[in-house]
Amino acid sequence: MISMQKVSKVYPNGVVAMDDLDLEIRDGEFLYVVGPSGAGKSTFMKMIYREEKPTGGQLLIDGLDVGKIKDRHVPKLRRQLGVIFQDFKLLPSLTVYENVAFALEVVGADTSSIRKQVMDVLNLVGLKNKARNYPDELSGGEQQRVSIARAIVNKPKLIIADEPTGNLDPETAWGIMEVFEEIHRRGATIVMATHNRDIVDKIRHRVIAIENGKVVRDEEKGAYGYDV
Amino acid sequence: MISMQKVSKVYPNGVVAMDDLDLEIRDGEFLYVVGPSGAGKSTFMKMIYREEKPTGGQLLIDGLDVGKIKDRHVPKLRRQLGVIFQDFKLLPSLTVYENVAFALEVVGADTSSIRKQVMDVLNLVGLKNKARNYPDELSGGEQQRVSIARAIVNKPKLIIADEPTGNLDPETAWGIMEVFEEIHRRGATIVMATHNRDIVDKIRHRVIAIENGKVVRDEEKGAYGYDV
Amino acid sequence: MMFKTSLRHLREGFKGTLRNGWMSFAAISAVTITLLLVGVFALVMFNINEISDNVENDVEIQVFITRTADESSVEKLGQNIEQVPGVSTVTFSSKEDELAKFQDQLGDDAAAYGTVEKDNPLHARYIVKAQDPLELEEVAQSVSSLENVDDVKYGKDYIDKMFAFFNGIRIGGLALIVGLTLMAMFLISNTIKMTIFSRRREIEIMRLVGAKNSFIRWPFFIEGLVLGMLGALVPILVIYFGYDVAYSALQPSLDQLNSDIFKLIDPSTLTVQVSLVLLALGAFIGIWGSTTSLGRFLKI
Amino acid sequence: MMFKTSLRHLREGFKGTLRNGWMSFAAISAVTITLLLVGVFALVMFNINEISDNVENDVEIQVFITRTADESSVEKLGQNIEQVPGVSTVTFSSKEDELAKFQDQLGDDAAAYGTVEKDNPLHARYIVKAQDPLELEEVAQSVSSLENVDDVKYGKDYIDKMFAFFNGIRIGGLALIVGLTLMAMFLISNTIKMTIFSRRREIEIMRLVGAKNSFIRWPFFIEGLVLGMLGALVPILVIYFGYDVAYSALQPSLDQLNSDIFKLIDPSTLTVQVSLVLLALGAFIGIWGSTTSLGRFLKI
Ligand SMILES: Nc1ncnc2c1ncn2[C@@H]1O[C@H](COP(=O)(O)OP(=O)(O)OP(=O)(O)O)[C@@H](O)[C@H]1O
Ligand SMILES: Nc1ncnc2c1ncn2[C@@H]1O[C@H](COP(=O)(O)OP(=O)(O)OP(=O)(O)O)[C@@H](O)[C@H]1O
Ligand SMILES: [Mg+2]
Ligand SMILES: [Mg+2]
Repeated sequence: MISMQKVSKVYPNGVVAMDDLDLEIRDGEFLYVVGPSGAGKSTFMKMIYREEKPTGGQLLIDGLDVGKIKDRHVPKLRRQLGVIFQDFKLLPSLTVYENVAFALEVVGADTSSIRKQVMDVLNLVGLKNKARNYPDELSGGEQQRVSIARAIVNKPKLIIADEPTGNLDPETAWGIMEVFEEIHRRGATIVMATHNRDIVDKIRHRVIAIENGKVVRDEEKGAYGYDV
Repeated sequence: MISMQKVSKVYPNGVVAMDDLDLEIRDGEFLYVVGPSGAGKSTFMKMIYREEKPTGGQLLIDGLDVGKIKDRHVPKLRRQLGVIFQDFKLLPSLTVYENVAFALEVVGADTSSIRKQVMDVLNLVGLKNKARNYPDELSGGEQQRVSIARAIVNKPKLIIADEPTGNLDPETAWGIMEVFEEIHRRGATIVMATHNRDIVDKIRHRVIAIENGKVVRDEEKGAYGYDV
Repeated sequence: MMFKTSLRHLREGFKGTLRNGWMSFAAISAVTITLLLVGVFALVMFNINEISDNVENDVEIQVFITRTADESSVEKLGQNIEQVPGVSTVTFSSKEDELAKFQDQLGDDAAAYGTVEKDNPLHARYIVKAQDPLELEEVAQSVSSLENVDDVKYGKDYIDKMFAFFNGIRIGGLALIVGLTLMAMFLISNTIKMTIFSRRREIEIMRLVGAKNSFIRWPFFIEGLVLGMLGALVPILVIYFGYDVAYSALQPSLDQLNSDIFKLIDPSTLTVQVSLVLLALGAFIGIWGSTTSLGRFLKI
Repeated sequence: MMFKTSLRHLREGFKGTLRNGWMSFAAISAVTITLLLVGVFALVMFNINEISDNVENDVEIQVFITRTADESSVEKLGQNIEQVPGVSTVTFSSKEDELAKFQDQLGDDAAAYGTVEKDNPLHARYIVKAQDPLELEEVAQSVSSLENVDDVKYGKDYIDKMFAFFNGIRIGGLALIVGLTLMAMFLISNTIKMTIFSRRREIEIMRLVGAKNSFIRWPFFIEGLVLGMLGALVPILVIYFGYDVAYSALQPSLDQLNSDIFKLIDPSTLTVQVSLVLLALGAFIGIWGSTTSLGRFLKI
């Protein structure tokens, strides 16, 4: 599904965030991306949904060279995947309901089906009673769950989750992981950057460790693997 | 140092985030605040630095009724404590250096001493080489560490840390905890909301668990205590 | 674009105006103030133009009739003048009329000239107006070649200067209106750009969630339209009712001057036209300001 | 406030203007456009006022001398008139002068009156100007009671109307300038408010980190000052050099009219004054706009 060949990313200020990275992510895979703070995990994921363009190499999604597609084709790409942003990126002027519905509106879904799907997914992340609230009336963890809801609401084939449990207590985090597992079982590919050792160690999947923009470890059913 | 008597907080939209909470925090104590997402941990802390006013009860800091002090005395209160915000709250138009220096400028420190203190604390959180970058050029964990640096730079007697390790990998998180421990050893009081089971379980301190705006557990040298 | 999507854009456009309450208010009041200025100046300029036209149309050719012409040939001359192409009205003023006018002018001193009455030395005249004051010269020339015309006078220098002066005023007025309109456009689109600039993060998020540019643009289009039209509302009301009031207050005292020149333009047609122009201007600038400024935030 | 803190505020104020590049530019251009408008209209109005003054000062009293007065008593009268309080200039016009003027007026018809020359029926006159045109009536009365004065004329009705007209223009002009200034103030402070509104989150963070309101306010104060003064720059330059150019272009052709009335105001003093007023206005509105709009974000 995703194939990276010698992908590199140098930010305008000269920081090398990705350094000739080679990687294959197969269809239906569940991939943990781990690594220290500032290693390049978010950069790695931003390139997949084309928030950042690689400055070198080739990044193919289903054969499509993401670094080279025209600007006007980017929305189509993004609508096919669900992204959970590290900083949530909720629209402050929309309610929780509207924020989640937005992801369906952009694909032109029916108003009636929107309603049902949004309420279902809000129920799933435990925020049914916050549907009418605005993001700044929510706790950190609640905002994170809205971001998760928005990412999964239109059942994308590929989910990019950047630190999706960073603001959640372990119990809620496990609940979210169950949702991901369920989505994964139904065939979706999941790429998840995380610092959560417990989760990586207990729910075993392929783990890649990034350090200084390079893959330093790549294990099927791996563990978090940083000892303290 | 902090004394809460029947403190309650009802947000304008009717959400009861704090429900007749009684609590004493002694000088020099290290307090973990745990609890599920949306339990009221951040609300609890916001009332201490007076981002939110209690809607009932009394909250005293060093004998001062924080809920009743005049607006113009609030800056003085805030300058005596260091706050690490769950959403970082960095000034986007200032560099990392300027963001941290800001906390010293508001107290009217000398330019020369500002320089040294800021670079020292940036070194401590491992961001010396990012001093000239702007917040949106940083990774999530780096932003969090800037927020930490700003909170501790003027050596406050009381540190309010809301989920200070949520975006940090375990290793960096332990590094930050060592900094907190050091500050605590020097006599500062630390109130830290966290979801990090490892940290709470390994570095034992007093733990209070909040659920639905009430303290449901209060243990000296307690554990995180939510089983999954 | 599907129907339900259009509905959504419409809804979001209106909601957007409400959500950004304070910013919308600031933008609307910028529209209000600048359009009010444009509208009021337009009215003033239209009226100055009208009065200039009136003055120009009031310009006359004095046709002095030869003293020897008899009554029937004078009448014949009158008919001939009327035939001249470009002539609009012809009025006769007899020797006696002229003398009366002359004595009127002299006032007190007239008595001293009492003697001239019995041997009136003045010419009878035809006073001729041209359909188009700019053709005055040709008309005067044609008339001067007619029989029994002693002399033709129309103050060429004076009239040329006057026309140049009025043209100056017209061009100045037009420049002023165009300038004010451009200024209004700049200020309004500036303000609207600021409202959008302050929402650039939102726009960025929308793009990250996969919204197409058109999907983002339409609500802003509607919002710009709403801002522009709401902003045009007050100027339109002020002009619609205000001009009526001003007209009723001023015209009567101007009427006292007993002249065809100082006639303000009738409110009925003018205000409707100006109002429509303002509405269109508001709507156009609103849309223009909001959609053009979006461009720079719609780069992926 | 300590010295180093003031320095910091100054530095931050300038930096703030730079950091918010686009917003600052929008605010500055709003200042530029509106002040330009105010400045140009002020110049126009000052000149219209000047010309009105000139016209008013040009108003004369015609003093008709009795036909029987001999040369010495005519001279005596002239001296007496000069003594009347409020009189500024006195000019003599003999019977013959008057006849020449009269014949000038008549033009071609004058020949017909050839006979009157030998028995000139006109009066010799003194033409009197008042120091203050508003005192014309008193002056006329005083003069009329002097010896050898046959009649005194100064077109009371006409002059009253003219004064009323000019007063109307003056009041209208003043109202226009005041209105434009208020408009400028509103638009500018509106724009500056928007730049600050878009930074409300930053202000909130500053407060959360313990900044006192004054600490937050000073840099904005400086920033408002900078925005206002930068915005006033272009209008000042345009007015300073533009008025000079306009004056040099227009005055010569006005001079051809050979009249004391159409004298534009000399650029040297006027432009400096107007420029200073614009600079002060820009600075004031800038500060006012930025500090007042801060208020609502400085509630803890
Ligand atoms: N927009 C940017 N401009 C310049 N440098 C950037 C930018 N974004 C990130 N960086 C830098 O690139 C490096 C990798 O950042 P990235 O966000 O990918 O890290 P990360 O692995 O996600 O870290 P974290 O776990 O803290 O979120 C960091 O050193 C960061 O400072
Ligand atoms: N400004 C607000 N207006 C209304 N309700 C709010 C506001 N802030 C928080 N709440 C609600 O108050 C409750 C407690 O929120 P709080 O932020 O204190 O939770 P928390 O314990 O910090 O959660 P988390 O671990 O997710 O950060 C939540 O239900 C939240 O939705
Ligand atoms: Mg990251
Ligand atoms: Mg919280």
